Amino acid sequence: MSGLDSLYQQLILEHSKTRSGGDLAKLPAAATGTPGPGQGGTGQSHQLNPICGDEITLRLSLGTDGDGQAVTEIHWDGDGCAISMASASILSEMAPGMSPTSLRHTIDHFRELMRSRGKLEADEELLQDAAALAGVAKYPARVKCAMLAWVAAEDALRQAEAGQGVSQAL
Amino acid sequence: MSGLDSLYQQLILEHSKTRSGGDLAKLPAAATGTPGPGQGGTGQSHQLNPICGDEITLRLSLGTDGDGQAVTEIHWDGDGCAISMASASILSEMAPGMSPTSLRHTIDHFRELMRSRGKLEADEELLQDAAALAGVAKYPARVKCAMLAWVAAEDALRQAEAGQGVSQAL
Amino acid sequence: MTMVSTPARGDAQVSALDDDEVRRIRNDFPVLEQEINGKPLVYLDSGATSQNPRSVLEAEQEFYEQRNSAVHRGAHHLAVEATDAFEEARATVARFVGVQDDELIWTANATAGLNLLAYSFSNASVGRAAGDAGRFALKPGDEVLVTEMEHHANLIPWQELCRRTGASLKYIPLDDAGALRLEEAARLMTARTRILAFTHTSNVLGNINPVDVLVRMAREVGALVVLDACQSAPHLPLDFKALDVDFAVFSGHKMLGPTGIGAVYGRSELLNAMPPFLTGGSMITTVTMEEAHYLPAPQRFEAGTQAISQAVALAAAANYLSETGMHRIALREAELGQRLVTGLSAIDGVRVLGPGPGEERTGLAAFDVAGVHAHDVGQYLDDLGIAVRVGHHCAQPLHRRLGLSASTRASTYLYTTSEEVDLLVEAVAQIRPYFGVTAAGATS
Amino acid sequence: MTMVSTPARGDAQVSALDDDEVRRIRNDFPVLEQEINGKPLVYLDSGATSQNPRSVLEAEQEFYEQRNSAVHRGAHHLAVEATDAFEEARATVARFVGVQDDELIWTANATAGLNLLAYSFSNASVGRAAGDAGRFALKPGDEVLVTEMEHHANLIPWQELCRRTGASLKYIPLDDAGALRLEEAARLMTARTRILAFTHTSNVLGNINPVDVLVRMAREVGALVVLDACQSAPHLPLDFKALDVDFAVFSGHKMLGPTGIGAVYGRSELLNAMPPFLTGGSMITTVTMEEAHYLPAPQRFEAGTQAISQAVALAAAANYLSETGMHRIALREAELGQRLVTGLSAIDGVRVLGPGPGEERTGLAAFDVAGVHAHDVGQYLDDLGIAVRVGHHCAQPLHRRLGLSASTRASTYLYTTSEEVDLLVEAVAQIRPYFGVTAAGATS
Ligand SMILES: Cc1ncc(COP(=O)(O)O)c(C=O)c1O
Ligand SMILES: Cc1ncc(COP(=O)(O)O)c(C=O)c1O
Ligand code: FES
Ligand code: FES
Repeated sequence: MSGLDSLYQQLILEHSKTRSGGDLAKLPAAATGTPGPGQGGTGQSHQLNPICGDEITLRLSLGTDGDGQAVTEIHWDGDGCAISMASASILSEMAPGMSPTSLRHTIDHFRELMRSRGKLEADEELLQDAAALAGVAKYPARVKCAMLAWVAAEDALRQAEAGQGVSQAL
Repeated sequence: MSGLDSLYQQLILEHSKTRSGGDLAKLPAAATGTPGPGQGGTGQSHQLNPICGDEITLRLSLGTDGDGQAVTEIHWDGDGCAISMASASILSEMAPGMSPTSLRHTIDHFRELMRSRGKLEADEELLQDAAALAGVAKYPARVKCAMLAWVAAEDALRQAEAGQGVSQAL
Repeated sequence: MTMVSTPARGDAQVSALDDDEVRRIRNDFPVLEQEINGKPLVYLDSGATSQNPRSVLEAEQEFYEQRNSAVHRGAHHLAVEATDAFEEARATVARFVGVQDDELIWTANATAGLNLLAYSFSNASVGRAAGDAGRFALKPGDEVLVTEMEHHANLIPWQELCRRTGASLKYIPLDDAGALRLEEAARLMTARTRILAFTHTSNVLGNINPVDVLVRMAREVGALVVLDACQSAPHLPLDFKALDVDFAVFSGHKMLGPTGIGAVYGRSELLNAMPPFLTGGSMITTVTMEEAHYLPAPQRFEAGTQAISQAVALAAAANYLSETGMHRIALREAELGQRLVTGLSAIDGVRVLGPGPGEERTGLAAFDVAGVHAHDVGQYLDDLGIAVRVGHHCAQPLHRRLGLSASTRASTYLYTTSEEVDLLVEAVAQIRPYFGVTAAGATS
Repeated sequence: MTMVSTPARGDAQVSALDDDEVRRIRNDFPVLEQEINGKPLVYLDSGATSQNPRSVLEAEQEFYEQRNSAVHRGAHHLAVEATDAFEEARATVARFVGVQDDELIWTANATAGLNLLAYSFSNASVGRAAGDAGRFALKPGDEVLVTEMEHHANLIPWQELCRRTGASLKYIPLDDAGALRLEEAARLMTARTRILAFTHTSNVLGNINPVDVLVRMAREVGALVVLDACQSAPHLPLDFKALDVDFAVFSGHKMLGPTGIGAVYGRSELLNAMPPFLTGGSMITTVTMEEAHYLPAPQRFEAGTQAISQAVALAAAANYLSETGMHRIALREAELGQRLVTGLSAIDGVRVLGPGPGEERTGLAAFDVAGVHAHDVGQYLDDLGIAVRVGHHCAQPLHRRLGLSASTRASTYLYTTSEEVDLLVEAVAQIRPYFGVTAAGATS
C-alpha cells in the first residue's frame, strides 16, 4: 500500500462521507452553554484546528447501564478534511457503550499513537475501526485533523461528568 | 609612510593639540540664535557627527576688504577625535581672508576629496595645510570627522550672508 | 497599468523566458534537485516562499566568512567592510524597486513593515512626534480603507491601529468573481479617508489591482497610500515612484532572498516626519535617561543590530532577478498563469478563484475541488512530489466572501517549467476520482 | 549569583577552556583566518557581534538547500520538514536558557524583543487585551524602573512606553565606579513600580549585576522583571527559570548565530495573557474584516514569515556552545577579563571602566586613554589588525555618568587567545606616545 493509500484507506474515505454522528441537532444540548452540576449527563465541546481553521462542535451524553456509567450518544457538527470527518465518524460509532474510563483510555492510546510519528503500533482491539487512522501518524501536519473529534470528546466527557456532579477522578 | 602615519601626519597631530580657533568665546554671536537679515556678518552653525556623537559649534564672520566680501574670523567650540580637531584648526587658520566664493569652492573640493575613497588627488594649492588630511579619504568611517568643521563653516557662511542680506547666489 | 502590456524601460522588445532558459536557471537552485517519495520535486509554492539561487547563498556565506561585523559603529576594517556591504545592499534593493537609498528601510519581513507603518501612525496619534507629524495622527471619525482581498498582514495591523486610535476601518468589497468593486471604492473614498492600504496582487486571486485608479482616488481625498507589494515585487517589474504610492512593503524570502528580511519604502519627506517605531541602539543622536533624539530615515526606523547578512543576500537576489530581467520573468509567469487557469478550469468540479482564462493574472492560481477538502488535495499532490499550499493563505475574509474556508494554491516562479504546470493539472484531474467524488459534492 | 563560583549543573569540577583548546576551536571559525594590513586579525569585538563556526553556516546552508519552505502552514514535505526544523530549533534554544519551548518567542534581535514587551504592555494600557491583561496596563502614577547602565535598547523603549501611557521612568543610579547603588534601588522600588528592566551584564562595564537581589526587591513590590541577557546569554551558563525573571531577551548574532534573529523568554502564563504586538499571518485563529482572534504564545507573537533559517542556525550555535560547555567558556572569559583589566590598568593614563583587577568581570573591558579620543585609539589598533569597538556603545547615559563621551572596548569570546589579549595591551601602551601625549592630557 502506498503512503497515500495507507493514509486514505477505503474505510476512511467511506466514513468521511457517511459521517456517522454528524447530526448535532439530534442530541439537544442539556442547556445553552455548559451544563451546570446536576443538570444532566450531556457535555459539549467546540474545538478548532488552528492549522486549517476547521472546527467541530461535539456533544456527548452519559447514561447508566448495568455496570455503571456509559456513553450513550455522540453527535457533532463541523467541517474539515477527510481525515477529520472520518475520525469523528468512527469515534461516534465506537464510543457509545464505552465507560468513561475506557473511552478515556482509548483516547489516550489514540493520542499517543498519533504523536508517535509512526513508531507505535495501533492496539487494534482497543481502537477497532480507528486503527485505520494509524497511517496519519506519519504525517505530522495531519495529526491535529485526526485528533480534533477526540479532543472534543475528551472535553465533552469531562463536561458531561461535571454536569452529573460526577467528579473526573471517578 | 604607513597607512596610519599618512592619516595622522605630524601636522595633523600638532593641529589637533593647538586647536587654532578653538576659542568660541572670542567671537560673540551676532545675536542669540541665527542672526536675521541685515543684523551683521556673523553666522553660527552647530553640527553633530552621528557616528560618534561629537559636536562642533562654529562661528564665522564676514567683512569687506578691498576686493569685496571676505571671511574675517572663524572660532569654534567642540570636542572630537584628532582628525576632527585638526581639521577645524586648519580651517580656522586658512579661511580668514578668503572670499565666500573661494571658501565655498575650497569646501566643495575638500568634500569631493574626502568622499573619493582615495581616488582623487588633493589640490595642494587650494587646500594648503588641509591637504594633509587627504589620507582620511581612505578611511570612510573617519570622513565625517574631517568634514565636521567644514560643513559647519559652509552653513555658518550661509547664515552670515543671510545676516548681511546677501543672498547665497552672490 | 497592466503588467503584460508594460514595456521594459528602454527595451520595448522583451520576450518571455522560454523553457530552455528556465531549465538553465534551474541549475542555479540546489533545492530543486530534490526528490520526494522518489519523484522529482515539483515546487509550486513560491507564493509562500521562493527558493534561493546559489549566488544568494554564497553572498551570505561570503559575508560571514569575510566581513561579519556590526555596522555603522566601528572604526575597524571588518566594520567598515560590513557597513559598505550593508549600504550597497540597500542601494541595490532600492534601485530594484525604483526608489532612493534613504527611502528603503530594512525590516524582518513585510508583516513587520506594515506594523511599522501602523505603529508609527499610532505613535503620531498619541503625540510622539516632532514637527508636523500631526498629519499621521488618527482620531475618531478618521477612516482607514483596505480591501476585502487583503492578506491578514495588511488587515489586522490596521484593525489594531483603528482600535488604538478610535478611527474606523472600512473596506472595498469584492464582486462574486473576486474583483474590487471600484464603484464602491469611489463611494468609500471620502475626506475622512486618511490611509488607503491595498495589495498590488492578491496572494489568492492572482489578479493585479489597478494601482493607478486607486492612487488617483486616494490623492483626490488626500489619503496616504500603502501598497502591499509582497506578491508583486518578486514577479513584476516595479517602480514605486512611477506607481506614485507613499509607502510599500515587501519580503525578501518571496523574491529569492533569505528569510528574516523585508523592506518598507516610504517617501523621504514622510519617513522623516514620522515618529519612530522600534527604538534602541543605532537610531539616535543623543540619549539621556529622560529622552532620546532620533536620526533621520532610514536609521530612525532601524533599531538594534540589523539583518546584515540577509540584506546582503537579498541584494544578490535582486541582482539575480535584474540580470534575468523582471519583464521577461513577468511575461513568463503570465504564460504559466494562463496555462494553470486554463488547465485547471477545464477539470470537472474544479473552480479557479479570481480572473478566468484569458484575463490578466500572475503565475498563481488558487482553486477549489468540489467535494474534496483542500488539505486532502494538498496531501494527494504531495504524494506525487508536487508542493502546493492549502488553507486560507492568510486571507480568511476573502475566502469567506467566495463561499469557501480554504483553497489549494499553485504558484510559479522563474524556475517553473511548463511541464510542472502540466503535471499539476493532470494530478488535479485525478483527485476527485481518487476520493470517490464524481458529481460536484456527490459520492460515487 | 556570581558566575565564577557557580558550579556547572551536575559537574562541580569544571575547568576553564585552555589555550590549546582555544586554538582548536579557532579552526572552526573561517573568518578568524583573515589578515588585516598583512597582520593576523585580532578580533576583540565579540561584544558587538560574534563570529560564526562552520557548523552554524552549514546548518543554514543545509536548510536552504534541503528544506527551505514556509512553516506551520503546509501539507507538503518541505513544509513539514521546515516546520520540524524550526520547532526543534526553538526547543534547542529554549533548553539552552532553561525554559519551556512555548515560552520562547523568536524576534529579529534583542531590541525587537524589548520593544515587543513595551508595545504589548502599551497595547494592554489601551485595553487591547482579553481577560486579565489589565495587569500589564500602565497609567499615570505607575513607574518603570531601569538602571543608569542600560544599553539604549533597554532604555528608550521604556521611555517611549512611559510617554505613551503617562507612567514615569525611574532609574537606579550608579556609584563612581559604575556599580548599581543597591540602597537606592531599595528606595526606588515601591508599590508604584510595575516593571523592573535591567541588564544582566553591562556591555560597557563587564560587571555582573546581582539578579537575585534585584528580583527579590521586585517581587516584594509585585513588579514584573525584564532581564536584558544580551551580554550574558553568549558568555554565561543561563537558566532563566532559576534566575526567576519574568521576561528576558537576547540576540543570536552575539552568541555565534546569524544576524536577524533573537528571542524573548516570557513566563507562559504571562505571555498568554498579554495582547499581541505585531499582527498579521500565522498568529490568528479567526479573522473577519472587523476583528481578529489570536493564537496562544509563542505563535501569538510571531506574525508573518519567521526568520526560519536563522532560527535553525541559532540552534546550531547553541549546540556548539553547549558542547564546548558554557561553564568552561565563562571561566575562560573570566580569566581573559582579568588579564585585560590587569594589563590595561597598569598602563599610564589608561582608565578601565567598571570592576577593577581581582573583581568579578566578564571578558570585556572598556577603557579611556587620557588625551586620545576613542576613535583614534580604535584607528591605531585597527592598523595593527586589532578590531575593537569605540564610541558610547549605545550607552550614552552610562558614559556621561562616568564623565566620558566615548570609550574603547575590547571583548573576548571562546575563540580569543591569551596572546591576543597581550597584543592588545602592548598596543594600547604605545598609543599615548604615538599621539604625543605624556602626562594625562598633556602634550609631549
Ligand atoms: C546589553 C545589550 N542590550 C541590548 C543590545 C541590543 O542588541 P541587538 O542590537 O542585537 O538588538 C546589546 C547589543 O548591542 C547589548 O549589548
Ligand atoms: C499579499 C501578501 N502580503 C503580506 C504577506 C506577508 O509576508 P511575510 O509573511 O513575509 O511578512 C504575504 C505573504 O505571506 C502576502 O502574500
Ligand atoms: S485539514 Fe482541517 S481538520 Fe484536517
Ligand atoms: S570620532 Fe567624532 S569627530 Fe571623529
